Amino acid sequence: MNPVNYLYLAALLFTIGATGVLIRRNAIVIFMCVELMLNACNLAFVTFSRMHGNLDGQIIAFFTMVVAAAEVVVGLAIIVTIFRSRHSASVDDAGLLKL
Amino acid sequence: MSHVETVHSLWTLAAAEAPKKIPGPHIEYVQLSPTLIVLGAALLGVLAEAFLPRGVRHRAQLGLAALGLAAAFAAVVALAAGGYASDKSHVAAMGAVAVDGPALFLQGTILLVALVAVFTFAERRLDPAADGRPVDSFAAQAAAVPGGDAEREAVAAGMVTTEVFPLVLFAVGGMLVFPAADDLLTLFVALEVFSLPLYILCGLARRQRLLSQESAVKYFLLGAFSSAFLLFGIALLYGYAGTVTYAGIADVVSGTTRVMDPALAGSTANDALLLVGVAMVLMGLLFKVGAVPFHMWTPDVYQGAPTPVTGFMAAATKVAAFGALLRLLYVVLPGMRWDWRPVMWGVAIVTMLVGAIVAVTQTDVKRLLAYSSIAHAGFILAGVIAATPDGVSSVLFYLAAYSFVTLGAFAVVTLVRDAGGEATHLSKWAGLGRRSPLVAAVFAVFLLAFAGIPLTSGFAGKFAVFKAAAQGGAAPLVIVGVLSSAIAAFFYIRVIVLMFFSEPKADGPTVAVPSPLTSSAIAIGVAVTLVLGLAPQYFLELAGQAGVFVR
Amino acid sequence: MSFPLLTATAAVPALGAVATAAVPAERRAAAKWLALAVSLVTLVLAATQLVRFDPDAKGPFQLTESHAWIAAFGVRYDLGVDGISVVLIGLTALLIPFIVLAGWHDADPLETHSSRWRPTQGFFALILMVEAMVVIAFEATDVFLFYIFFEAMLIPMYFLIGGFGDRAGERGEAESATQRSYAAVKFLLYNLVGGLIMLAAVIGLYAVTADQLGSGTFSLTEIVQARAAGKLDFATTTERALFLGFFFAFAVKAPLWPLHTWLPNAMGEATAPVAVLITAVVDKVGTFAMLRFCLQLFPEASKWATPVILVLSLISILYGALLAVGQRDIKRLIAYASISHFGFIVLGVFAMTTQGQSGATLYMVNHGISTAALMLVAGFLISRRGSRLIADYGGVQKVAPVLAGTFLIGGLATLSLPGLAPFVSEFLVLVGTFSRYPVAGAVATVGIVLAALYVLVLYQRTMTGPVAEPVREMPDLRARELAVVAPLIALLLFLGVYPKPVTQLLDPAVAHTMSQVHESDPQPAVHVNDAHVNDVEAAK
Amino acid sequence: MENLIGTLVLVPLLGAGVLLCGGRRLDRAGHWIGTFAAALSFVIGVVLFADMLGRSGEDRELAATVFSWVPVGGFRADVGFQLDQLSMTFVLLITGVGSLIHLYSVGYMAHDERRRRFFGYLNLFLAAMLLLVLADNYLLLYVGWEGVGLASYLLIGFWQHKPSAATAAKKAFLVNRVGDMGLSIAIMLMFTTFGTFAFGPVLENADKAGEGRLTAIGLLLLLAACGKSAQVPLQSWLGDAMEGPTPVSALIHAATMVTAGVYLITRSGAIFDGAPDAQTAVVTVGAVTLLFGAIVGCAKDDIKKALAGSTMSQIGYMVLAAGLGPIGYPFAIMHLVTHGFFKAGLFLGAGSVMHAMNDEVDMRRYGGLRRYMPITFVTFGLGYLAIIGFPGLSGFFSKDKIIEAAFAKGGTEGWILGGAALLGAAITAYYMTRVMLLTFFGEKRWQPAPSPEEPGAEPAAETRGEGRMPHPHESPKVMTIPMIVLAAGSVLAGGLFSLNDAFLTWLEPVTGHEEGHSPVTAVQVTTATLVVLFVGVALAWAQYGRRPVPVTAPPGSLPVRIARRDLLQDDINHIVLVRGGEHLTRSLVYVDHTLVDGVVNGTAAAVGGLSGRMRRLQNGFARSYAVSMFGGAAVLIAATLLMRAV
Repeated sequence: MNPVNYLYLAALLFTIGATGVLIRRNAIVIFMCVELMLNACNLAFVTFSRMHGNLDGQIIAFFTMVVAAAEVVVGLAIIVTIFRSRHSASVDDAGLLKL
Repeated sequence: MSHVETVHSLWTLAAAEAPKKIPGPHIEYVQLSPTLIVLGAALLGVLAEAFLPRGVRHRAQLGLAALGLAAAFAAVVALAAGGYASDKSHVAAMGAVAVDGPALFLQGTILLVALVAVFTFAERRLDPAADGRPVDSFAAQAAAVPGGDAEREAVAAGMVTTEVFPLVLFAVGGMLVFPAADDLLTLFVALEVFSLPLYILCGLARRQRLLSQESAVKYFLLGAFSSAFLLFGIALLYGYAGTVTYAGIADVVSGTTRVMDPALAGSTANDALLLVGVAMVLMGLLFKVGAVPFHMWTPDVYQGAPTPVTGFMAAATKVAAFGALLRLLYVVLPGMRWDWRPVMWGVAIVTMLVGAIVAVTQTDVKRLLAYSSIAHAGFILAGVIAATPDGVSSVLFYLAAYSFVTLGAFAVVTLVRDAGGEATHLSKWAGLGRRSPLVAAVFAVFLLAFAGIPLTSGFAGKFAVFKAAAQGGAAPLVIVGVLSSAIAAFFYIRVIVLMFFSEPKADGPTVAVPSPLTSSAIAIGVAVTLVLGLAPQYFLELAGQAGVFVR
Repeated sequence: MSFPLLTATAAVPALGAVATAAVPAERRAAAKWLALAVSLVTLVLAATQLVRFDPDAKGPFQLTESHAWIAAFGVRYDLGVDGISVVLIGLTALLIPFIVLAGWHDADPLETHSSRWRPTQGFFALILMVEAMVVIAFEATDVFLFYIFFEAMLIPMYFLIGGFGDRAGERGEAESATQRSYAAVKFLLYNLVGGLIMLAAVIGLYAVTADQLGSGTFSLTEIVQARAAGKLDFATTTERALFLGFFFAFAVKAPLWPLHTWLPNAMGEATAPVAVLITAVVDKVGTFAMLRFCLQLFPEASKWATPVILVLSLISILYGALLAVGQRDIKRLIAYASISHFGFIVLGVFAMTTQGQSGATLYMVNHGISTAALMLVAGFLISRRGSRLIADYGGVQKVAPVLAGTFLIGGLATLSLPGLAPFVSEFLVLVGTFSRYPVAGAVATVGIVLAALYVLVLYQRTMTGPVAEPVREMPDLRARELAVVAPLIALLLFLGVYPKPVTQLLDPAVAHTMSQVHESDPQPAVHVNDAHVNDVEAAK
Repeated sequence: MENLIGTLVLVPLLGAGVLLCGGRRLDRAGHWIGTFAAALSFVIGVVLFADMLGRSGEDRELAATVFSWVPVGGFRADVGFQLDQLSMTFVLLITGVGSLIHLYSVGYMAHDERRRRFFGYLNLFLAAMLLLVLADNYLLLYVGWEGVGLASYLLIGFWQHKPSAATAAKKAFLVNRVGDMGLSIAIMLMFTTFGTFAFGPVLENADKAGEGRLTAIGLLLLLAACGKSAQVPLQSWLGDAMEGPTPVSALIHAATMVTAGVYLITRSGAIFDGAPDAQTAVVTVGAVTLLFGAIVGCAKDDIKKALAGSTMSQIGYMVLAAGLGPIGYPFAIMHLVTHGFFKAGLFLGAGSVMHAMNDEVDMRRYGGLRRYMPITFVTFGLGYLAIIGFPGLSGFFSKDKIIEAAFAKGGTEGWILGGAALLGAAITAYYMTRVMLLTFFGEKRWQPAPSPEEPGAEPAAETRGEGRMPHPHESPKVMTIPMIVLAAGSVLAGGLFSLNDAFLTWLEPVTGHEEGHSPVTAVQVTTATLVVLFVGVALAWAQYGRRPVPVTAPPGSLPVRIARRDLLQDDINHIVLVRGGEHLTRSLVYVDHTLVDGVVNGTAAAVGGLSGRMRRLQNGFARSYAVSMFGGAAVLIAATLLMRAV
């Protein structure tokens, strides 16, 4: 089966993720959408490495996972703090800073 | 069918004989020493957090951070003196990190900026002491709910978030690698390494914690969003070139080597992968430098974050991000200059104009400075676009000059306080010049430097980049540049008018008397501003020598 | 290495400014005396320049100093004076002491000010700072060096305008403060925009020189020589664009119609000494720079633009005069009069004749002195009554004859009455213009009628007629004030009767400029075989 | 001798300097210092005159270049003097009459606390006027030209507390400036034509210049002359100038300054000779003005204004003569001198009358004064006879010659001019007789003195009680002596000058002379003149001598009213210039504020508004920021692809 299709899938996932970021209110969900985008990238990397026949892409995918994990740590921490002080995880409620 | 065969052959190869021993990576520790020192110091800082008694932590952390940064700077100087800036410059750590003029220059700048910034982090005299203990501008316990019992207890217990020092060190570590990164993976990792600590730092303000946390959330979400784009761009470039090393991609772009795999011949032929990838990577970097239309986080985050952090971010992040941008455009993509230059033209123009215009109606000092930083990003981009060695050196000089002005300006902002902490609303600055002429005068100097008035570093830098742009054939950019400088001048002047020509308000803010830490930070800012304004020759030469990238 | 006279002339006031600013708050008087002393020392140095300057020496510039400064930008610290600049430096150094003396009490702090606010020290320090920058601008033979100080001098001027005003009479402190800062901001933005556009042109100049000479340079002499040698040659459009960039900045500074509206506000709101500083000293840099830089760097473009510029300056002359007639505010009236006079100066510069350019330069000097005299007396008048409105005065000559007399003489100088200095220069400008552009010369002559109109109307409304109630108790000029005005008037008379000392300094420089522009005076229609005309031809 | 010429100007100049800068301490002696300076310069003048007579006709001209004034390139203006017969005539007239009037003023201004300054101004005037007539180039002449303008401004407005005086002074200066504009342009034109504007080279080479340029220069000079000499159309200031103290009117606005225009034209004869059209313009102006002034003179009840009108008209005669070229120059100058005598005398007489009548100026309130102030009556009467050209008195000789010359112009032009001149003579006789009758004859029509709050009162009046009936008395000696001398002059001068054409031969080297071919003989002209003279006198007698004169002027017919309003000159000026000017300036002020300034403020406002609108985008919602980023990325990608596509 033509690996190019995996690329299309990756692009699709990425777009879904981006759209999610744009339309969802809940910070957690938005964050998950970002994760989805990162994983789309991973898929793309793996696919390309398969096409190129070198392993760089796969290595990068691992790096990406680690980074994503680190991001989760920081991100959740921040989101939780603001949830505790505001009792809501909706990013639209955080609108003090504007203009 | 071709790809099937390759796949097959790959597997069969794997099956045929046992895999050879993979040679251990060869790392030039000396040449990476600046980064390593800083990260080492950061780790020590973490340990110190764990083991030292609370009482001594602050002093210890400060010492550790300052020491680490100073040592790293010494290492940079040593490397530069050792010729790594010029003839001996090369790519270290198996093609991951470049050690060359621009890298060392920027690393030196970042380290100095960080050093000065750390002083402002450690300032403990501005806020009124909470039951007897001096406090800095960071939350006693970030996790505690603002105004909740936990917070009160934390304050009573005299907790202080000394973790900020290790965090800064980590961030600096990332920033040191960012402009030196010589493959896209390193670029991405470095980006995250310096972004994540910053996200946290933004949320640590002692006063107005809601704003602070909000800024952290916004910064984090948008940052993650942009880094996702960056990563996808990297993926596409990898797909296009089959490698992520700058040199490798550059060769493919310029067509000196061809991708072996015929399966990708099609995608190589139409450069969609390349172009989309480049665009996305550029977007990731432009987000960090705060270029329009990826700038919208800047004002909110600058305003919400603790002012010392804002100063540090505004100065250091820009330096690092522009460094990376330069390397990417000059090392990876010189071959496709005719594709990215027009695009960057557009970005530069809108950045200059939007930054200047929106700043006109700002009412908060920190937001004002945020927008001015956007406008300045535009000016620097003009230099980047020149695509000449002059362009590189002018950008380097501008970054050095600009970062110290910014640092100084935000340091001054920390001094003007009233009951609610820092009094950042402009209306409260009215008549400051009457009440405390010195502080007002110093701030005026910084504003004039921002405005690019001659005899300040701002003018030298602006002249350098515009000159490079003009010689690089971007005369229209220069025109737009001077026009937006004119608009920008208007709001800098407004602040000066406010400070000197309007009567002070009865309930106006007081100007806190800082400890030597902040004072020295401000003093350094002023000194650098004036020296680079009056006698920039030496530093221009330095930047000029540092203007050559290694490949 | 001889004594760096030019640097010293600028350095003394600069250091003096720092010292003055450093005087502690309560030692106010000391600051004043210090500033006065410094300005006098500067005057001595400027006089030394005039003495050591040799009118008939070879080469465009004298007393030159040259040091490397910012090699990366091709910028050098090059100083040098020709006849024109040495005279203007003399004017500057001459006026500053009077300005200081006239502003003696203008910056005494009000009770409302906190003790840390030290307006007096600031006021005099800023004046000296402006002097230093103006002097450097006159001396600079490096375009970039000139530009830097041309721009930088805006900042101290800005604080002088916005920070110090007349004692607010009926208008109330708050109102006048708003007006002041509006004027200051307007002044700064106008000139800053001009300066930034010039910056673009300066950069362009560098790009061109770097492109054609290998290494970019800003040295006036180098560029001129390179052009003469044909090594450097601008494309027509480039030269015109650069010329416009430069000229715009100078036209704002000069100020030329329609870029003039900042001047009335600035001069109206600032105290009289500062107003004099603006119009008599700082603005001269603009007209001087047209002569020094526009014409010498871009001769062809200058010729190309001449028609338009002539028209603009004619408009300035008539427009400024007519608006002066229509003013109700003494200082604004004088400001518009200055606009009219600057029209004459620009006209003379671009008439491209010896008489025109010598006249224009001489005009800069004379206008400086005459406006100083008129404006300072007006300032004394205003400080007595606390109002700038003409309608608030009347019959002053009855109660303060000396004040009225000096005011009248200043006014007569402003309408360029023969026997007073401005007449000579104005007539030279007119003749110079007329001999090349008769129509323009004739139209400009209408200006002298209008000048008479606004001056005499002003004098009649303020000084003559029945004594107005508010001025009934008005004291006459005090010793300090007389000490300011008397020398200026004496100078006006002297230069009106015997301008030769100045003109003979100017002549060679003007001749040099003319040769730069490749222009020569038009010859008379009839060849007069007359003895002294012949020996004049021989002299040429 | 040459050096003396300089001192001639210097003496009164120093006098002025001393008096004006001297301060109060000089108040007590000031007037004598001033008079002394004037007298001294007169003496110097006489010495020079004697010296000049000592030399033969051709080498009588003296020249002295003092120093080089404005040397710039080809432009060479010197401070140099030239004393020839023409200048000499003026020097004597100016210093002589000047000294007398100084003397007179000692008495006239006795009660004014600012007398010192008055004499300072008078000296300043003398210096400027002498500079004007002694200059050897047009630019220096211009200096004197404006100098006398300044002096006249200061003296007309001497009583500055009177708004009317201040206004009149301003008006005089402004109208003169219009003329000066002509002079300065003329000088520029000379410079471009000859490369110099010294009398010598310009006049010698005038013929080379071509008629076009000469005509232009001539007309410009005429404009200048019109301004200074109050000729139509720039005559309007002279009437108002009577606001000044009477000695000023006598010296400046009758005897000397106002004749400067005639001097200018005569001096520039060579130029006019080459430009017939310009000459036609000159004679026309002269003819029109002589009638204009005369008519105005008939209608005025204010004695000084009536005399001002006559001055205007007499100068009209001179200009007319000067316009005739060499035929007329000598007679123009001759009439100028004689007029200097009798008109000065008349004004001083008028001053003496006002002095006696509480500064009343309305002739309708005089009457029967001959018994109360005999000296004034006699001197005034002699002046009267002189001006109407009574046979044997000076006016007769000079005016008669001019009329002859006018006819001698030849052709219809000659007839017209001659006719105008004759008519003028008739009207002159009429209004002067009127003045005589109203002032010295008939019954007393005295009124109480003007009340103090009327600003028109001269300070002299303050010293005498207001509201009392005037008690006329003869003026003190310092005032009468000058009057007597001038009267003598006005009787004898003409005769002396005409003795075997002494004056003609005296001036000939400068002005040249040619006999006109008159269509009518001198005898005919003389008889005609005498006829019209008696007609004029008779008319006046019929109107004012026979029946009593109403104290308040009757409304009068339309032409009379128009004449009273100076033939509407001021109204025309007001409507055309003043109104128009006011509207122009007002609209310009508006334009400056709204348009020129508005553009700038507008752009500022526009930027502000734009900023405000763009600020709204920063709405605080993280997701909208993300949208902008996403959109930005899309644009970026699209742009990059597009760049490659094109």
